[in-house]
Amino acid sequence: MKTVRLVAYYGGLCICSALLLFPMVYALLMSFMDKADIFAGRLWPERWEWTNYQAAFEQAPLGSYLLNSLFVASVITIGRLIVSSLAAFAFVFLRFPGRDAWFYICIATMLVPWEATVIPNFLTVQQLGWTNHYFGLTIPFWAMAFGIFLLRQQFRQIPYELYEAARLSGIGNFRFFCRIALPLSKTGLVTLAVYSFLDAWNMYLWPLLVTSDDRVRTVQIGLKQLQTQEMANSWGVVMAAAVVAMLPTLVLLFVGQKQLRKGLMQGAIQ
Amino acid sequence: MNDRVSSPMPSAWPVPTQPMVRRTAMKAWMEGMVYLLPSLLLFGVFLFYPLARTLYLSMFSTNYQGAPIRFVGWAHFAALFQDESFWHSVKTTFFFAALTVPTTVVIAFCLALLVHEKRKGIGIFRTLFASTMGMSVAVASIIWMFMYNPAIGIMNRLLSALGFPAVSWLLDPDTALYAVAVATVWMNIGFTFLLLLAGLQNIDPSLYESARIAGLSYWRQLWTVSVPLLSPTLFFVTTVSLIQALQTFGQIDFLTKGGPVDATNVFVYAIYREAFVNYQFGFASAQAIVLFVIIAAITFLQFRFAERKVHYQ
Amino acid sequence: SSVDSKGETANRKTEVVFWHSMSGDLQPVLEEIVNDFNQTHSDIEVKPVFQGTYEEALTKWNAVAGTKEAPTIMQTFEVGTKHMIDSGQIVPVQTWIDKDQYDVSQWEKNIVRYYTVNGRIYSMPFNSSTPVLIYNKDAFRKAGLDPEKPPLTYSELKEAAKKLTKKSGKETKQYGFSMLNYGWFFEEMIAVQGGLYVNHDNGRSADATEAVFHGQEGRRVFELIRDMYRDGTFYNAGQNWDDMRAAFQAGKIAMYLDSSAGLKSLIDNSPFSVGVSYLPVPDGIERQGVVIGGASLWMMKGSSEKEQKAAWEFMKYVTSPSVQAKWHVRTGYFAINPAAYDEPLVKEEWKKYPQLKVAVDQLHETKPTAATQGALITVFPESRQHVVKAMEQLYEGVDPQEALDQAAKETNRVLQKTN
Amino acid sequence: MAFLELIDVTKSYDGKKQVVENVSVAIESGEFFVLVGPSGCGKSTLLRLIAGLESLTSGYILIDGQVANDWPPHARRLSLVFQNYALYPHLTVEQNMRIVLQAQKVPKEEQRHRCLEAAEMLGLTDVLGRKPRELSGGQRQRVALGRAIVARTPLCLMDEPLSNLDAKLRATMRVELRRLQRQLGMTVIYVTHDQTEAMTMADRVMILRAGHPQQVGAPLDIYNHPANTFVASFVGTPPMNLAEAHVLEHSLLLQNERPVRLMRRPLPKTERVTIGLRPEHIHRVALGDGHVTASIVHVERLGSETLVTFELTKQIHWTARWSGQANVAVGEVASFSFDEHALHFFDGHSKRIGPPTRIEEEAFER
Amino acid sequence: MAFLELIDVTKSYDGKKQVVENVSVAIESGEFFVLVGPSGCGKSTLLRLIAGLESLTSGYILIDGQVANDWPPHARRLSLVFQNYALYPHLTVEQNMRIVLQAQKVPKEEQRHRCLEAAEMLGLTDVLGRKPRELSGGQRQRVALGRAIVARTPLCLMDEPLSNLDAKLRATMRVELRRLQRQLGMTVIYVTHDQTEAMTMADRVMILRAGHPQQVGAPLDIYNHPANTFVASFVGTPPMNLAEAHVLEHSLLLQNERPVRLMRRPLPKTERVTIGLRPEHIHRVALGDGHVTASIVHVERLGSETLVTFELTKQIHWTARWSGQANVAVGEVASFSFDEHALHFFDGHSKRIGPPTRIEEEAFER
Ligand SMILES: Nc1ncnc2c1ncn2[C@@H]1O[C@H](COP(=O)(O)OP(=O)(O)OP(=O)(O)O)[C@@H](O)[C@H]1O
Ligand SMILES: Nc1ncnc2c1ncn2[C@@H]1O[C@H](COP(=O)(O)OP(=O)(O)OP(=O)(O)O)[C@@H](O)[C@H]1O
Ligand SMILES: [Mg+2]
Ligand SMILES: [Mg+2]
Repeated sequence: MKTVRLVAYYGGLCICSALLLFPMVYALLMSFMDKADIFAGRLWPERWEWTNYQAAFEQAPLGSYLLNSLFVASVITIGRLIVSSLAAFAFVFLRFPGRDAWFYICIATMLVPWEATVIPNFLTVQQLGWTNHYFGLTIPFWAMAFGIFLLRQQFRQIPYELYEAARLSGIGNFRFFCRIALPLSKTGLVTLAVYSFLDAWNMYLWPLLVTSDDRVRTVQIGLKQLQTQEMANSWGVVMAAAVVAMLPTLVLLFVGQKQLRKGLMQGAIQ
Repeated sequence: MNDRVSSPMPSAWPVPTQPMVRRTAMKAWMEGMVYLLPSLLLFGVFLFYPLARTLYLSMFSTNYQGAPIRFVGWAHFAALFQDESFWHSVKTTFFFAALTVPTTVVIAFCLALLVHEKRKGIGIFRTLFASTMGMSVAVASIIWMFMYNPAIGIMNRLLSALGFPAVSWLLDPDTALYAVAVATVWMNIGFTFLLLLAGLQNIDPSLYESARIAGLSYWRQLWTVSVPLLSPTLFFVTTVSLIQALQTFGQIDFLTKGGPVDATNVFVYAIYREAFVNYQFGFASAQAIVLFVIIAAITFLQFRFAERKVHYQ
Repeated sequence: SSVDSKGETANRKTEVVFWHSMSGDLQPVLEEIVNDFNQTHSDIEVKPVFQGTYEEALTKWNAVAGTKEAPTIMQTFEVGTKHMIDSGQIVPVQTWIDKDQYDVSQWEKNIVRYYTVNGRIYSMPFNSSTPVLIYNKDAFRKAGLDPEKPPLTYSELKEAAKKLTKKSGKETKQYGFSMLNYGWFFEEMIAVQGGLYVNHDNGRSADATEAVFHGQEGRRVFELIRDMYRDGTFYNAGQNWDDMRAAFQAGKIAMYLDSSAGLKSLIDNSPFSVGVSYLPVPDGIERQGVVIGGASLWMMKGSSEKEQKAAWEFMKYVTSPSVQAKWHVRTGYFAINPAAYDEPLVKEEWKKYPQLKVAVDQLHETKPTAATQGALITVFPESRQHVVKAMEQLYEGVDPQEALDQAAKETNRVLQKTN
Repeated sequence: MAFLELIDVTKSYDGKKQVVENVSVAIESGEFFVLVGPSGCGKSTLLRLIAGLESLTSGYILIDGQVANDWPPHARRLSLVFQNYALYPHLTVEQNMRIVLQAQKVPKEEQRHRCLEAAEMLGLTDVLGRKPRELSGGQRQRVALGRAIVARTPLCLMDEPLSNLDAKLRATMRVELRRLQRQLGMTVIYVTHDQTEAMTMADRVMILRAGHPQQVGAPLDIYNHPANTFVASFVGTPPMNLAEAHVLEHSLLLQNERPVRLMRRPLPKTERVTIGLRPEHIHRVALGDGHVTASIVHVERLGSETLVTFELTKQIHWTARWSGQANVAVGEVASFSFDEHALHFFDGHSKRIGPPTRIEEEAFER
Repeated sequence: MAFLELIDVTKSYDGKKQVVENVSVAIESGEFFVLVGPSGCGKSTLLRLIAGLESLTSGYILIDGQVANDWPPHARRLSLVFQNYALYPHLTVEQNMRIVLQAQKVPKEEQRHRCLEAAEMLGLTDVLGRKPRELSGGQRQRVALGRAIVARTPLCLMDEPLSNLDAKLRATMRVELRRLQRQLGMTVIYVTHDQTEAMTMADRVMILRAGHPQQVGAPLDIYNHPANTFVASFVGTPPMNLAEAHVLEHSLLLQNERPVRLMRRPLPKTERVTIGLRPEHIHRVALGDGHVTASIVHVERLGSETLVTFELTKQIHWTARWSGQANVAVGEVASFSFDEHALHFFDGHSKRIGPPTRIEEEAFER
């Protein structure tokens, strides 16, 4: 009875995982198929081919795109951590007039549909001369309402007495921020980092708009570059690129998932 | 009390005066602002300014470069409210949200319940269940597009293997929105799952133990312990998912382009098409403003009414 | 800024930034041509930059046109022609043709005609294609049809489709015919009958003010689709090119309309022999030919004289027979310079793929009328959306004329809004 | 037949360290049994084993004479009052109590009735409609108790139920808890690390140390006859004074340094012992008289009594406890006499020497 | 000149309810001053006002004779030991102490020196490299103290520093804290709600109730001469027995019900008073003798002493406290005699009647 239930339980888990993972595995399998296999609608490649990957890397500079994505996503992540943690710190530890009002203003920015702001933002970035530059790819994303919200919750976990103790001993706000608040909020910071990284990694429209130089472009553009409209697509190649584009994020997720969950547990919600 | 209270109060002592209080308040304000400055500056430049500009543009007709050329006041809005396709897209958007949000939350919640308890090897399943959040909209859409392919996609292959007639998933106005919804639910499950799992793990285990001793059945525990105590998380998750659902764009662009017969022409996609394909920036701006107001109103209402039912510890 | 490389090579080489939307298999070919050009022109450096789809590229161009961010050469799809002209940010290619006294007669007339407005050539045709009927020869054979005699009229098409449609139980294993829900095919199907899309000679003699595609020519097309769909011989392939091709290659459809550009890889990747034929016409209507589709290259006003000259050099290079031969063979797009078809490379290719020649023939046989010159309106993309919607409505059982009228009405509305 | 019987109960979480080891005890129906010991000694673990929240590593748990090792928690018909009360924060006081009854499918009318009764008993009638966060600590504690009462389970386990309350409230609740237990005839197993609670509430006490039971018995028995030095110093505040001593003919030599002359020959034959003396058995006598003369190093005046610490040797500070407000000052030298009959002796393994501790099972006053 | 002086200090968080009202007191250098009172009475608030963590609503705080109302916390040169210690959990013990000095820009060498010194003093030398979570409660407590010590601030505020420790450790730390304070000559303001701490540690105690000071004085003075019934029942465990009484010629009538015959004429002239008597002033006498005869309703045997509760009237239960293990049982009827000289009288406003409480400022033993 007990073993039956256990088998059923793990069986259920496996089925759920299989259903959820299927699209990814499907993409992975397709990336190893040749055209004939794909058009025959096969599930399993008849012959495993690396040629799609080869083709993908030949047609688009996926290598440097990957590096750019890595760099851009990292810089956005770091920027977000800094900007959000500063704001969250003020919202939690500093008392000043209008604090809560500012907080709600920040939170309200979550409601702005991003597509509505693309063109004015593009013009702004252009005026700043940040097109084709990492500045334009990263800086506009540094402030993030969700990040502020998350870190605010995280900072609220820190006993306020720690802050008071610091004030009594003459430890300044900034020192407290660097030496105490940040180290104590590692989970929150990691959570935000993982979330931001995934978010930044997946940007497409914005990098396409603000860059016209392969040297700063990101991998999602590469993905688009491998698709055509009027001509027949090489699906295997596209899938290979898709796999290349999703692999780093999946790896990051697998590594950071536990931290992420912990962080979300401590903050984010209550 | 009868201790030495008696020392006379020298009149020369500084009495805390209003200006002084104000000065300390001012200093505190300045310091707070220094910390907020980066955020506010960036929000100002990249969110509020464009929003204001959108509002401004919504009252103009524009040329193809998006520059305002003629002030039309509220004319765009008036036209909008008479535009059938606008109402259609509003309806579609809400229907889409109604399709995806509850489904995502329910499925993610079930998954979270499945792996909530610590057991051997459970960590792997937790990771697997969360993995869809690592997928970009672009990648996910490409994969689903292929799966939905009526001729060679796996969906129809499966159907025909099971002896069902083929379905033209994304091509039939009756099924397209559902098909996109399925893909969307899949994409969103990961993050929602993770949030809910975190919320579940935050519940004091002694409450479950107490329930076990009292002999509450699994379902009763679910309804009397898990759900109410998870309600803050559930509330947060639904709010965020709803906002996200109302702003759906990427998967529509990839999978259906708003078709067939506008069956998937959700709001943001309609705006996008208006602005970037048809170059009707003024009109598109008006729509964007309406969207912003709708989202803000819904969020407000949700906080106002739904949050009351939420139990915070 | 560090990655902005305009200045760096300015003193030695003239840099020509070239925005394009050639993705997938097209990109390597384009880059090869550009490379060859750069090798042979030591004083010019053409830099090809992918800018996403035509729409995305145009969106961005709209925002930067007239600034130093703008490219020198910009590739835009055919329906963007009027938009580009009206923008005032471009230099007609004619200017350089005149300056250089270049002989344009060597260019394919039927292609150049599309981009000629008020007697001036505005942009240089680059990747041009037309629709053709593609069919599965094996299926023809199996259905008892002659694979060398594809249907040329609507009734022949219907007939053949009926024979080609194979059902097993309720499910249809193979459909007779299909056509993408895409405005371009509809436009072509009208043009081949000599019908106009908009008034004022398709907007060529004056700015179009009204849509006329809902006349009898349009109705015939819609009725054809409606009838065949009703018969169960028509397959709804949606808006996605690849879905349709996949269906054809998987044997799901026996005949369909496709761009001539995709031919070669289609032939290569189909597990059966592929036939290519002209667009069918309604019975008793004289075939007028096809409108050119694809995209052309535009020269920017904001660029310096030197850059423009360099861009012109590049354009000339691209149109040379040998380059065009390569372009045609590698991509399936037409050669703008018909001399290319005499190159041995093409000759050889045609021997291998006789189907390629069919598209070229269809183009050559096209009669130069306003109908085949193609419509010229700014709101083309939006109008196409309405046509697509009308096509989709057909499958919902909406009356063809009603659907067309609706699309025309919507098109008129946007036409008026912009005038 | 005992109501609850533990036989060689052993628990290890990690398969290595045994958190509870070979605990055997029989608990009678209606008994108030207290488990006491320092933090981390395994008290909570033992309770959770009885409740069925953890599984045994080895041994048996018998309920009503039946082996209950594999029974699920609710089949054991017991209730558990958690240290943090484990109240459902989203339910009112009444709902918190009712939920137990709902699970047992008690009819609605009966539910209401039992809740009102329990609320009456606990003085919660006015707050039945409130949520836990609107209650004071004492009230929450009583709600937790209320849940146990309405369930009418014969056995109630309590894990440090008073430790979150302040000293005053704790004193009141001690009495109240005990009164209720008697009134309802419940069997209670009560965990605490506060020995005052153990002393005043228990019918019997078990003292645990690192998973091992040290002594089981009535509180006063344990106080008077501690089985070893651990128990001796754990029970009683201030703790029993201890010192290593050589037993000589008519005297003791503390730490090879300080001789203490005795009136009668001390009990043990062993030469090296640890002696123990409770603070209340040390009195002040005229200077020069008594057993020892020493200088006073610390005085605590509590009003009702005075704790005087004096230095026997550099290492050995003993404390005496005198009623009232003694007139002594730090630094003063005074003479102290010991109640010789109250001396405790422990051997080299800290085991009590002398007549074996009788475990008289006193009749429980009910 | 007092080291720290509060003059009419008043605080209201919401502008309506005054959490601290008109508190005036002068604290001398080197004094160990204890603030005691029930939960929520404003003790912490007062401490935070002194520390500068909250701003005054009205009144003055003088440090060294200077008005410090607007001084930022760190300018007041004091340290605060929090109830939960407020140790930085990610820093080692040493870093926890050093961070204070780093903020004050003390040279590295000196930092190290002071830390070692403080660690030595507190017995923390071995754990300097550990993180707070690897420490026991008592060690954490000492680290918190260490932070105050290395800062060398003349004034140290402590907010219930011992309340998270268990009873045993609390007793030890009481002594240790006081010893250190003397050794370093610190001025300490110490908040607690535990009256044992107040009694044993304080040079002077202030008893607060709902923001109002009730009495200030040496602990024993307060024990012996409580200014009102609140203080009387707050100080001492078990608390002073109280009862409303009519004062008659040679007797008292408790609650119009129970006459108590007295040997000598009671002090007050008022007719209606509240009388008070501490448990240790009630003794058992032969049945029929003594002041009252009553039945025993509850007995708590703590080993060293026995608390006996008897019923004077239905409402009035008094408790007596006897040394040793008295042989009494619940339900027994016994006679009790009162120490008449120890009777306290309070008027209708609960104010003490009798000789005004002398506030002798005892010389501090240092
Ligand atoms: N779930 C667990 N997994 C592993 N070890 C545990 C677990 N629960 C408790 N322990 C360990 O078992 C030992 C006994 O723990 P237990 O909680 O029973 O002590 P306790 O006597 O209740 O202490 P306290 O008075 O502090 O509550 C401790 O060393 C503890 O670390
Ligand atoms: N920040 C605050 N805002 C509003 N009211 C407060 C605040 N802090 C404390 N209070 C209120 O002031 C009163 C006194 O609180 P305080 O913390 O000083 O009490 P306390 O004597 O320290 O109690 P305890 O012994 O429980 O620590 C309480 O009624 C409390 O609710
Ligand atoms: Mg425990
Ligand atoms: Mg407090």
